[in-house]
Amino acid sequence: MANQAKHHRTVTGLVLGALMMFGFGFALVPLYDVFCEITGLNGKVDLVQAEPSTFIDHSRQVKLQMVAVNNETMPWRFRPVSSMVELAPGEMHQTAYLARNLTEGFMIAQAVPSVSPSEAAPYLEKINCFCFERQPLKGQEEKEMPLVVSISPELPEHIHTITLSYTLFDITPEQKAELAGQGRSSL
Amino acid sequence: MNTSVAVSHHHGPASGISRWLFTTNHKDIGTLYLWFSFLMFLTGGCMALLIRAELFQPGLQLIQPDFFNQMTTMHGLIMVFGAVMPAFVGLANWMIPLMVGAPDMALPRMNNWSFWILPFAFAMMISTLFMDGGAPNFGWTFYAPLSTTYAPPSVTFFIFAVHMMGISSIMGAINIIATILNLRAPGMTMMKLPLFVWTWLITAFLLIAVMPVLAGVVTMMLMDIHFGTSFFDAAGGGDPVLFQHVFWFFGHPEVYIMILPAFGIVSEIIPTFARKKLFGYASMVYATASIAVLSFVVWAHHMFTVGLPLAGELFFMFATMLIAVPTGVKVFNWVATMFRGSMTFETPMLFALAFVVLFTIGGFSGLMLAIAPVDFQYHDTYFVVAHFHYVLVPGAVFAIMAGAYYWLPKWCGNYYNETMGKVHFWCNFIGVNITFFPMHFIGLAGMPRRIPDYALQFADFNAIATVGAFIFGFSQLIFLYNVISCIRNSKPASDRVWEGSHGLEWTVASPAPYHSFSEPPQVK
Amino acid sequence: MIKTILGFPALLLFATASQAAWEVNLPRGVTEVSREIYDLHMTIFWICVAIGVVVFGVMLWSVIYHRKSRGAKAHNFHENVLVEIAWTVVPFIILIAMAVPATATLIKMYDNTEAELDIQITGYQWKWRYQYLGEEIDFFSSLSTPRDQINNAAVKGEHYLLEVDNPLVIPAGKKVRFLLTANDVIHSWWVPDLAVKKDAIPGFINEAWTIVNEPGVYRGQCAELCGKDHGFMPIVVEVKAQADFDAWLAEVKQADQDKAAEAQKSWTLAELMETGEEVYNKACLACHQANGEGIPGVFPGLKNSPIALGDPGPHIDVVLNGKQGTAMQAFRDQLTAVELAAVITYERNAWGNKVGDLVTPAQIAELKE
Amino acid sequence: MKAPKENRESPGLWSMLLSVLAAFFGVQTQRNYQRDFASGRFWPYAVLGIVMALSFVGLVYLLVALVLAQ
Repeated sequence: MANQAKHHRTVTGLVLGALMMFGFGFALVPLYDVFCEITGLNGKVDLVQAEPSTFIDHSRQVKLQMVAVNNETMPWRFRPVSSMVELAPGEMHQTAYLARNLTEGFMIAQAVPSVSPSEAAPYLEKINCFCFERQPLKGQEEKEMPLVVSISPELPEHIHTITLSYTLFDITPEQKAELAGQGRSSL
Repeated sequence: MNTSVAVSHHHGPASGISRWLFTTNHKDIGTLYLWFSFLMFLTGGCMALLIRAELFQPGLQLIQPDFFNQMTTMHGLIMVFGAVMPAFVGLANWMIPLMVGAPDMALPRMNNWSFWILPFAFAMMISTLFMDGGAPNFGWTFYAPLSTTYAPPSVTFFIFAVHMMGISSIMGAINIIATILNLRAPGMTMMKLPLFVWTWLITAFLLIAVMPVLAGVVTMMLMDIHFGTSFFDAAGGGDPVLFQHVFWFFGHPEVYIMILPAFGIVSEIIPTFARKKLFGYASMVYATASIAVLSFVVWAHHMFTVGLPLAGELFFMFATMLIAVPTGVKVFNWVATMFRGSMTFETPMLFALAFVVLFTIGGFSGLMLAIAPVDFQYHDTYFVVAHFHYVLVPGAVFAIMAGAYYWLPKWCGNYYNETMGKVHFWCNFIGVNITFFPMHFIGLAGMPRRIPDYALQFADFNAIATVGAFIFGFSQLIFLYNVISCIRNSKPASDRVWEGSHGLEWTVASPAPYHSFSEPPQVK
Repeated sequence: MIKTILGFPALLLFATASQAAWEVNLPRGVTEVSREIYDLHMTIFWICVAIGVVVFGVMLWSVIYHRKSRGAKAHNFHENVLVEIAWTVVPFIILIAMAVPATATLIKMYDNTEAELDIQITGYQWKWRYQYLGEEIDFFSSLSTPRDQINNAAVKGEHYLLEVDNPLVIPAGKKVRFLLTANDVIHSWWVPDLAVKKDAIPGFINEAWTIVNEPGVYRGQCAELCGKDHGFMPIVVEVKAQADFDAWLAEVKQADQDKAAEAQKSWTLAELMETGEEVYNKACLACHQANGEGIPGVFPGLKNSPIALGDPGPHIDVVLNGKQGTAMQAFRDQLTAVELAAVITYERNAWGNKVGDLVTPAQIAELKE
Repeated sequence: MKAPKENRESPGLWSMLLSVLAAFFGVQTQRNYQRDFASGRFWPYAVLGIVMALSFVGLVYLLVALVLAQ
């Protein structure tokens, strides 16, 4: 009767709506990344190579602090070579982070950058960064990981200090699989 | 509830268990939802009593911290998804067909299925308490990475349980929208819909819009835990704050899903007992619709301290303050309905009045929380716990109880015992306030949320809150006794039941026949 | 019915007036920001009380006078757009009036002008780590309330659950900038008196700042659920005048040098065992239990465990670097070389593990360096 | 089962916009309510509602940008 046809139309419309919202839930992920790029939300820095800028603004100096954080799974010694430097916006700065694998076994690490204040994130350009690719180290091996950064001249006036932090995560493959398998619990 | 049923010409209800397993009758399914919700309310309530018992005194007396976290998590999940939402769906299943003059819900078989998913979803969820590693212990808001990398192994069962609840809610919502839009009796135009039907129609659209997002976020968790993706794991380029954004994008409309039907119930009850039409019916309908739409743009006021940029904090502060207006003014409509009415104070009216007063107090603390700079002191303290318990316990739960007392004579054909109803109300009213009002003070004084033990300066108010919790908890047994004795043997009810009752549901007999409105009624 | 409705606003008013031991309100705090927040809080609070009194007053009036039992007849008005517009516009204006000072305070809280001192705060599962940028100071701050007080075996101290072994020390009157991050899950660093609360998120860095003029001790707690001992990782900030602060800095640096020197000293087994037991009770007892048998199936026992009895290399590696995929943390940064050597020696020679060898602090210092 | 007044042409775009705005404000007259629902078509109001919500978002964002500008 007439109702069935109407129900059919209503229900298909609503089911489609529900499926679309399910897709929208997943679409929030790329939307969030785009949103972070524009506003520098959460100090998320783009992991793509920036080309060096030409103009250097000598009218002001910006303090760039470099900080190192080990995530819980990371028994490496991880420290910036120089923890603080005064830079003119546009000037390229060459420095490095020291990493030493203190355990006996082979490990691979991934560094994740973050900038504070998050407002300054879009203006910190990484020309070369050890966070672009994974960093393997054999047991007790040590290495200097290069980092070349510059602060874009369009940095807003009221920002004087930028803190660039790197968090080191362990992504050694077999650990990742084993970790994922039994859903590690910490009581 | 074995409703004594008037003889109906063709097939009445089947007998025995198969009546309840295979029922496609909106009245039976409503009854199933209501009893299931009451069982979950008692289960979640026991967990709350365990939490309050531990917090009675400083020091660890009863349970260990990790089990305490499991209790707070399960208490939240069971109360939100097991007690409040199914209760509203139960009331909707019972009353919407009667109110719009429809013979039954649009899709009866799907209606049965959306109920029978819930007992299995909650059986699985509660069984996580007995798994090694314990039940989920990361709060009902299950923030990553505590809920992904650092979760107990039972988190996977939690994820599938949430999937099942989501599917049940979506199917329920589809059923309600199809019934309201397509099965209205002739003459029952959209303009004449009772407000309970309007609020449920809008809530159903909210459900269909946000439950899939919740399903999405738990699916992302599942992939992070088992399939090596890193949506929320910073190591692989993910971001734990992304989880909070997606969760609260679902979360804030969810809190409106839990309160709009309560607005509908109270807007049915107050006019009946004030013997006066609802004040500003059109404004109420439009305001409810606008609340639903605006509830999608304010989610990050739950995240003021996570490190949003200044522009984000300001945006969400302004948007949250602005949408407080349409929500707040509805309270004035109820007061205006009462003004110059001719009121009597039976139990449903008492619960409705307590709803208006205490929900408004919860609304005021919500307004205080909207001010971002001050929220830095309020966030994740017991002030927030007091806020959402004031809008949920005297808010949603009191409205559900008001609805139950209001329609119980229609469901089972007898009047409940009025004095026992009043005793139940006063125990609840006193218990709720003794439990949750001191939480404002200890929250302001600096006690964080979700801690099993606290510093000495919070001791006295915590003791009072625990006493209140036990009063409130055990007074529900009065309600249980009253309902059972009302079903069994008490004074038969007239068809109109209340002197001031209005609406199609009062035109059918009491108790409502198994099949009502087989021929659509004529609505003048 | 009337007594309850009347009693209610009175309770509300009484509550804020009394400042007795029954802590009922936000602390005014010791920073300009915290006082502004306190004023905002009291302003919005009084606005809500005022609206509440009006609304509940009308409702109470109606409940008393418009009763059927008093013969009130129901009037038949159910729409009056003007009244509705009025009671919508009035709250609208009140909110806008409230938004202006709130915006000013929020902008002030986000001001990132020059800070004299930067401190990196890292949240760990269930303790805080403070690193002074530019100074070689880096220490852990964990709960120092004894287990017996928590398990009600002893009388609770005055600052029960709000006391730490190494408080964070900052200079008075100077702007101090906090860089917050986390090592494992999300924590939240909150000191009510400074009105500073910011989430510490693993993989990301957040910033907060404060200027405290009055020296003193200010206590706070972790404000984001972070697992089993979320309620047991307090924060104590000691604000000292500049002179005292400099003295403290020198003293801490001196203490670090002494510790380094002490590590080179030669230690006897007895000395190591004694220190080792102390360190064991503080850091390891929670999981491996006093008898060294742990909890079967959850935490491994150390008593006659192959690692404790075997050659020291793997034993040192487990204690220093922790064990992936389990709750065993890396204690490399959390204990000094002497403490690590002592606790490992204790574990190898206690509860019947009579290995007899001792691990020297020098060995650990070289590994830990 | 539509109301007999189905065929009356639906209210103009302007009046629909006004009633959506009134909804956001939370106040509406019974008369407009009858007129809005007489048209029986639901989706123009839904679309207008979403458009108005997005413009509300834009408006508040402009306000924020203005506030931050000084």
